[in-house]
Amino acid sequence: MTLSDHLIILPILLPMLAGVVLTLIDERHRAAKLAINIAATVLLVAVSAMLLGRVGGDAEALNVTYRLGDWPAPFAIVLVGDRLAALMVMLASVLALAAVTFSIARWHRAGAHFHTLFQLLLMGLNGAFLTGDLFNLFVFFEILLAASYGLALHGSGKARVRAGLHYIAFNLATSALFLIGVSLVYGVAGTLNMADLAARMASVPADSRPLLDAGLALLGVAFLVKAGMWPLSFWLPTTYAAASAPVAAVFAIMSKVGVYVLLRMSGLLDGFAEQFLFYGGLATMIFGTIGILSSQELTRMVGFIVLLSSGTTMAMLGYGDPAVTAGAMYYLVASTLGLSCLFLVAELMERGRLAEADIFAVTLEAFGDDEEVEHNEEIGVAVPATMILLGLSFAACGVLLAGMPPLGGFIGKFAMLQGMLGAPGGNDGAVPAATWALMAVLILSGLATMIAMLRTGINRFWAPTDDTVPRVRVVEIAPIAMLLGLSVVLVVLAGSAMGFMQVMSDSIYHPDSYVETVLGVVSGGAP
Amino acid sequence: MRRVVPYPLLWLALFVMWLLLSQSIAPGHLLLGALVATFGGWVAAAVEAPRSKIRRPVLIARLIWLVTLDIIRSNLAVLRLILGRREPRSVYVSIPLQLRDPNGLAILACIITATPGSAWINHNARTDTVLVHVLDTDDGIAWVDAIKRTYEALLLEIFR
Amino acid sequence: MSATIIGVAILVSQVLLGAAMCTACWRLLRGPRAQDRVLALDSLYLSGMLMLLTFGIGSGKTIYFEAALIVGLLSFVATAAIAKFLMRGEIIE
Amino acid sequence: MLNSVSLLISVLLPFVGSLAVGLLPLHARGTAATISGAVAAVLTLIAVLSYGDVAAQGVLRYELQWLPQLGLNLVIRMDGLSWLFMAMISGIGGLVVLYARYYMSPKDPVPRFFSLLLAFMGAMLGMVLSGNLIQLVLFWELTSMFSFLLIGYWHQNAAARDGARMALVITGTGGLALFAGMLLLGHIVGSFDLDVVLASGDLVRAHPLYTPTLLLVLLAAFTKSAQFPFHFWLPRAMSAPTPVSAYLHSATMVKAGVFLLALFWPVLAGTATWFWIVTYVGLATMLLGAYSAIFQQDLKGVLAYSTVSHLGLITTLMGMNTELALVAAVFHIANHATFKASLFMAAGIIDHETGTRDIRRLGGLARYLPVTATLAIVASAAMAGVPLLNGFISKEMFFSETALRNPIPFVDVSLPAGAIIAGAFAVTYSLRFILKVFFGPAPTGLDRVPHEPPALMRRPIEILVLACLLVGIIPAISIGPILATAVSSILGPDLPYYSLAIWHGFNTPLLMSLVALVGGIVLYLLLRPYLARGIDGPPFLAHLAGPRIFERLLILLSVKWSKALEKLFGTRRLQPQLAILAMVAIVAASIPTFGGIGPLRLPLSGIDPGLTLVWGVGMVCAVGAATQAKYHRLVALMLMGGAGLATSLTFVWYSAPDLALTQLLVEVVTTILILLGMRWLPKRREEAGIDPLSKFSLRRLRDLAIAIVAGGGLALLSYAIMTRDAPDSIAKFFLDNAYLEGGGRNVVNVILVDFRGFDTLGEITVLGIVALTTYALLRRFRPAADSIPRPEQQRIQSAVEDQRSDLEEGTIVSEFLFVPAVIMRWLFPVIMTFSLFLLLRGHDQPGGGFIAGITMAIGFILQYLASGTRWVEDRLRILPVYWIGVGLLLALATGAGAWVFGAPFLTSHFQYLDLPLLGRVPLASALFFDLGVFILVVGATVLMLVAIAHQSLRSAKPGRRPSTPKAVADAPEGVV
Amino acid sequence: MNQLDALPTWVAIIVAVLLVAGAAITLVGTVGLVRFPTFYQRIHAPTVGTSFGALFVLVASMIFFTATETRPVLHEVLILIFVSVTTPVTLMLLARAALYRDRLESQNPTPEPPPPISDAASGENASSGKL
Amino acid sequence: MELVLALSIGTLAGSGIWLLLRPRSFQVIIGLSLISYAVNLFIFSMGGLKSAAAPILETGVDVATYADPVPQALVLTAIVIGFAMTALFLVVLLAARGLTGTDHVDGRER
Ligand code: NA
Ligand code: NA
Repeated sequence: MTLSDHLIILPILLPMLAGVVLTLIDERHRAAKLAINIAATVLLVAVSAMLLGRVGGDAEALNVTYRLGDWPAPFAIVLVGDRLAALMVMLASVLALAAVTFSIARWHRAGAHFHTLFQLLLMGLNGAFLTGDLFNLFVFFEILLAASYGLALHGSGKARVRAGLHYIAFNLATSALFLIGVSLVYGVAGTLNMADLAARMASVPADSRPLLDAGLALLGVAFLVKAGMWPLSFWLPTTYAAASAPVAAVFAIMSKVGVYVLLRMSGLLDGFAEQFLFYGGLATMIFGTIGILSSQELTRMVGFIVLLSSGTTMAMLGYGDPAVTAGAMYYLVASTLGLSCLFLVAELMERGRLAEADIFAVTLEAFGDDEEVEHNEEIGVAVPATMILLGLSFAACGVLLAGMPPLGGFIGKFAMLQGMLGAPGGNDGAVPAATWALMAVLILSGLATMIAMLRTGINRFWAPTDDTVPRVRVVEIAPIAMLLGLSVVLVVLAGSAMGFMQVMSDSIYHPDSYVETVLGVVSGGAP
Repeated sequence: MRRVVPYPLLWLALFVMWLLLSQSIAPGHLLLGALVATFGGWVAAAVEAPRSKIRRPVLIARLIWLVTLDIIRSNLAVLRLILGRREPRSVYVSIPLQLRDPNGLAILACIITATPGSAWINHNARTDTVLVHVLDTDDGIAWVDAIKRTYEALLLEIFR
Repeated sequence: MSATIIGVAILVSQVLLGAAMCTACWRLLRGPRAQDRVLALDSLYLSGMLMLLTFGIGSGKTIYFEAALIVGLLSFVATAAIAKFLMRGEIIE
Repeated sequence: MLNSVSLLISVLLPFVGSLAVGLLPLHARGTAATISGAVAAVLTLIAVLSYGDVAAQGVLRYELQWLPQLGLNLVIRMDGLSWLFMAMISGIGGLVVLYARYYMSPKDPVPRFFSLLLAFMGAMLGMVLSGNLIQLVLFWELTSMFSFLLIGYWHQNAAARDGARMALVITGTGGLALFAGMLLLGHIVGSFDLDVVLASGDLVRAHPLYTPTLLLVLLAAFTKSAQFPFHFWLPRAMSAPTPVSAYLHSATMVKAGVFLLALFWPVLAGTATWFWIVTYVGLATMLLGAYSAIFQQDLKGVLAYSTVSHLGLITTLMGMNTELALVAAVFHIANHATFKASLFMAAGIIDHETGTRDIRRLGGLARYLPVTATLAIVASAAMAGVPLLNGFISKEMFFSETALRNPIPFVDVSLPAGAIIAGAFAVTYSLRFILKVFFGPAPTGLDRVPHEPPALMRRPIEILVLACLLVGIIPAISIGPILATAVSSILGPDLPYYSLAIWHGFNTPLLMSLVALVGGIVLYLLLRPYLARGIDGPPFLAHLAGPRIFERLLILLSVKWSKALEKLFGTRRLQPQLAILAMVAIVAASIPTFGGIGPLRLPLSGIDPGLTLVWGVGMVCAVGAATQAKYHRLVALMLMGGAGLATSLTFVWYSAPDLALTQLLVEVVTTILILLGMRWLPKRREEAGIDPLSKFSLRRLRDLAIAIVAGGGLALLSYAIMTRDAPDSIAKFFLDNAYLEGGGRNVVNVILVDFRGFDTLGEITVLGIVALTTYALLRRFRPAADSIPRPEQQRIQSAVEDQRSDLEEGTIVSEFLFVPAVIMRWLFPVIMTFSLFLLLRGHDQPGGGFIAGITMAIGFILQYLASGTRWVEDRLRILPVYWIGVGLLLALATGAGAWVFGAPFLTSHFQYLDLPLLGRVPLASALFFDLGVFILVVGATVLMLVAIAHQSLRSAKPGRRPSTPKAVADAPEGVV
Repeated sequence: MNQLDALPTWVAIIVAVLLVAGAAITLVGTVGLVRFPTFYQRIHAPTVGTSFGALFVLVASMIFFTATETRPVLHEVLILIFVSVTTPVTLMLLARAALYRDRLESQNPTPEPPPPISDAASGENASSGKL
Repeated sequence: MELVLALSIGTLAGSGIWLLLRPRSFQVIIGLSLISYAVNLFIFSMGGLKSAAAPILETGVDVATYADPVPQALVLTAIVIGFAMTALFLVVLLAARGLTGTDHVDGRER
């Protein structure tokens, strides 16, 4: 086997190795640790790009499998790389690169073992995306959760610890559900391999089917918790709001892990939880919108946008329709980039702000139309370049996340809406009321996001305050620029990006080739 | 030799323990057992397990015999007490000791406590006395005398 | 014949040990003081260990031995720690 | 080809210019203005040069592939209508740039202003030149955004911020409506290409989705063009710099709405719905705007409301469903742009020269600014519809359209009446504007004496007023062909007959004009006393102030209601969240099992009395722990131990020795962990005075129900699985291959280190992560105030030691631990030996790295227990973090070692080694893996326990201030 | 249990008797835990189990496996040793802690005042008072 | 025996869930531990109950007689992860208790 045969496992092993090596380096050698973290992340981006290149070929969707321990599937653990997995791995690595670059300025010094936990979080994320085994998925979930617990608490402090307690308690309870679900699946179907499960579904005896479905339902609940579905997601905004900026920037993809698994399962097991996804996703969107509007704290608002983004994707996946899913996945990628970026921008904005300013700002707004006694100075204020950069970044994130043109949120929403409407000029009786409702919510949630972002942006950038201009370093702006640049690339190359998503969605809902690749070849790690 | 095997008796005990655990006297296990026992000695040295000079190892056998007899006796007594109607006549006794060796004291404590009917409560190093709770006796003084005569004397002989 | 004898003996001893565990559990619940409960927990572990041994005999395999050994060697760590906690309010000073 | 390039340049150039200007230094005023002017000039030139082609070919197109799968390509498309708009945008744009060059203060960082202006120009051009519906939406929203930025240009002023936000919220909302509308339109037609859509009018109007589509498009148009009831944002937008007001809020952006109506007129107009909504919204706007304009005290306020009114006029015309009305509408768009832009600029000059825009403070300016005054008076006359000016002609056309007889009586009356009244109002406010500002007494209390502005600043006004005159006097020559081209792109080549003459004879429209003129003058005279009182805002409608209602509504919706809703549908407390999780899980598992879970057979194996008794104990312990955990933590902990013991025994009973070992060991370590933690928890004593009834509160009942249902459900599920035939599972493979292929007899261990070694690798990673997290978090640990002092017991014992002369500090504890410590030290090597034994036999017998590791860790902890942290760490140099690293590295390296043999990760190798003396010794690579597990587990467990134990040391340190937030652990990583 | 039938009956009987005796003794020990009125009396109960109870069961196990596996199986000795060494540790610590707690809270149900808090053995009041 | 085991699982889970829904962090940690016992037994029960059939291979024994090793391996992983998470939760609750001064799970007394 050549190294390229091992390509698919590298996104897991590389961060693990980095994490381990980082453990062995004493905390005092901060620079060395930072260098290793960055180098490993850059390498990971390269590896992910190679993987994406390998499975993203123009022709049929390619699947790559890797049989750990050289044992035949479905008995031992198999890693499966298809477009979906490779895309998610790529997205995770990109966010990681942005976050780690951002942390250079200050955050990596805020607590012990940041770098180790960071790399191991990536290991968990990539493992969750790549594994083809349900129990192994549990293990990787736990890795990413464990690392996320550590990272959520990075920097310590009252708010973080209090949020962390809820986050951990809730997710521990969820892990129990996951375990119950997995074991029920094993107890009824006798397998842990996802592809094998898909293949065995038909042969499960009818009187055992309810038990299997109960197991899958419990698994579904666990995934919905990860994905942040209402009413299982109240912990999410609080946790994300409390997390340090680079951590939150990576966390932007955590809820998408849940979405990823839901999509994977609904592709493999026909109709897995689709009704729930639709209505739950809709409820999540509404709740996310409400939260976005009601948030006073910027980071908390971003937390609710995470919910909105994830709810939107879930509701779309509820259609189980390749066209809608393609749009939803485009939207997922774009909005995740935007969320990650916004977490970074938010931290820079909050720097040097006076405490209580948020509360004051909202009070001001509530009586905004009453204060007219103000000397109107008709000379533009020379805003420092830092604030302009921040302001532009903030605006770009807002535009992206509100789904306003011309950034990716708009394209994504357009694709989803068009997918929902079905074939142009088609039969209109086919568009059900629920779809109209979803379309309305989709558009109105964008409006609410715009209003809330507008409120925040005006308060932070335009209203005269005593706040000092934050000291921002280039390494903090660079990742923001990178993420925004990628979103722009995603818009410019919307055609090819959407083409990728469409092929991907088609193959998700026609999992035969996935199942065959996993179960078909008897031995060897090569495809 | 002392640095490699700081506690010979411990080495032996660990070696035997290894063989008992592995239920084998194959050469491989003998070798492994020796290695592990040696390692165990170092570990004990690291935590400063108290060293004692054992003068008369033969007396250990006698001690074991005495303990066994005592345990049988007191077991029967306590069983009877539990199953009977009689309320136990419990006393605290304070035993003045000449024994100072930590290992000797530890052994005495184990013997007294492991024997049903008596429990070691506290050792006072300044007055060299031990507080013991006796479950059922009509003569605490005699009980103390018995302990001092048999076990303490024997242990003093062993660890002088 | 031997099988029957052993089987009955194991059954009887397991019931007796089970009863012993129930008795210890009664004290564990009843207390009244923490020290009484620790004592009960210690007895509970001991009865459980003996139960393991009877089970090992019943199965005719020695693979359950280590579990008993672990109870014998290590379960005291927990009870000793609780005892120290009662005395000192913390277990590692 | 040339057209393609020029089309592309038309859209790209402003953006490029914007970027270039934006990067200029803040004081580069001249350069910025020059570049901007050049851009506008080039664009105007392109417009002029393209006119021939547009007039000849009708439509010029340039298409760029973008998102072809979804029918979204970039199509730059120019027809007569968009040509007209492009000419206005670039032409007036150039004039505004020139004007702004002088208007903006020298201290202003003006390149940013020009940059935004150019970007807006680009967005506007992109919008009018869109050949794709979605692209149209895209640029439409961009115009809103740049408008927002321009209104808020002086964002240090609260009015600017509020005005900007209001404008963006309203026009942005409209943009979303447009998005939805365009989606529907595209869906109906089957294409987003504008040319295709424009050709499908009949299809669209017959479609069931026509009405929603229409409503959405109208919402967009009305918000953008400030139609009632969305009109109020426009006056508020006047806090923008005056060049912006002239450009965006009179000439161009606000025309986007009516542009949209004109653009889709062939597709959407012609129905009754269209007529009723568009006409009457326009009429209402026209009346409301004109009425309000009369009573404004701010110069720009008058102009803004007048703009609203004129936009209403245009809308009304669009709504009438007649081709002539459409012609009039398009004509009035151009006319209004000319005179209103010039008026705004004049108002800006007045503001600039006098320092105020308050009509109450102004007067007699004709003496100081004669030229400007003349220009403004001419433009105002055009606004009022005075003959020989462009406003007159289009207003005549409007009057003639409203005067057409209509079979519906209401329409027949309301349209002409509305038109006349609005016309009269226009006369009134124009008259007031002229008389109050330029005539009458000189202004008082000004900071400076006003004088004429620089000639170049006045030049744009002059040009525009000249245009008003040209169009007003020789319409057929000046505007005729352009109007024809524009209108024919909407109506097709067969245009209705219309005449662009000044004199049509004495007809109804002229009569109406006269009535309006006289009425206006009379009204002005009547209102003079009222107006003299200087009250700002119109009578009767003041309390219906749009902005106020809007703000209140927005706050209500976006702050108050959303807060209430978040409280209602969300929670920040943990217990409800967990309860919801449990309930959702119950529901999720119930739905598929609602119809039954198949047969529940009678027990397969009979009741085993021993284990049954054990579980009697276990269940009692579990319930006991549940009831005791609040007030009797130690009891709960012990009861939990009882339940754990029952669990371990079950594992033994049903053939899982490894599980039993693990469970027992984990139990011990968990107990120690929790004991370590309990030192830091607050004292809790059962409150005596508690009301026993509160114990049965509704919430407790609910929780009890959840617990019972969930527990019962889990029991049922497990019972159902246990009592049915096992499926054909993957287990057989493992049993078949563990020894032959995996080299181990203990199948569970072979699964752990080989078949599913990847799980184990992950599992130990979790353990390592948790240990490191624990350590990291505890380095910042800050105990609560009430747990900083040493525990009560220690304090009392210390006090006794103090009191009694025969006791020294620490005597009690050293006596307490004396004998136990001796035994515990001897047990250390014993436990080590046992641990190594468990490690080495794991592959064939119960045991393995994890079990051995925990055993070893317990050995370490025992020493801490016996002798205290300091004592142990002085003697044993334990570096748990390194153990974690080394353990993981070893496991990883073992897994990757397979690569050397060309096999996938974690492929195991197994062979016998023939060693002298020892004979055949089995050697499996899995052993090294297990060794890695062992090392890690020791390190992780010790690290977690010791990190907590270290907190006592830290907080016991004298003189340490516990409230210092940056209290970092003193323990270097190596020691812990 | 087929291989058990190869076991000589007399061995089986010995094993059976030892097992039942060990279990019964352990049960009696725990009964003591319930029956004795004070903590200091109850502390003696578990040692019945650790000494006789464990001994009988372990010997039964040794005999049984030695007989069935036809080789000396002695490792049960380890359990016996460990139990007799570790149980006293817990009991000692516990008794001392109980003494402290009882003295502190004066909840000792016995009429005699308990010995002083630090050192029960020093002084006259602790010499050998009957309870 | 299946009935007894099922009841035990139910009781453990029920007690654990009850505690999980209580307000004190100590109650929650005990609850999580009990739930973890219940879940481990549940997973274990998925392989069915076979007494004295530990999957430790002996020559000449039919593999069908052994207990299912897969749930056992899963439980082992679950025990370890559960232990790790209990430790983590404990430390976090200690940190929260230290920073907020209360042991209420919400960090404030109501
Ligand atoms: Na005793
Ligand atoms: Na003293």
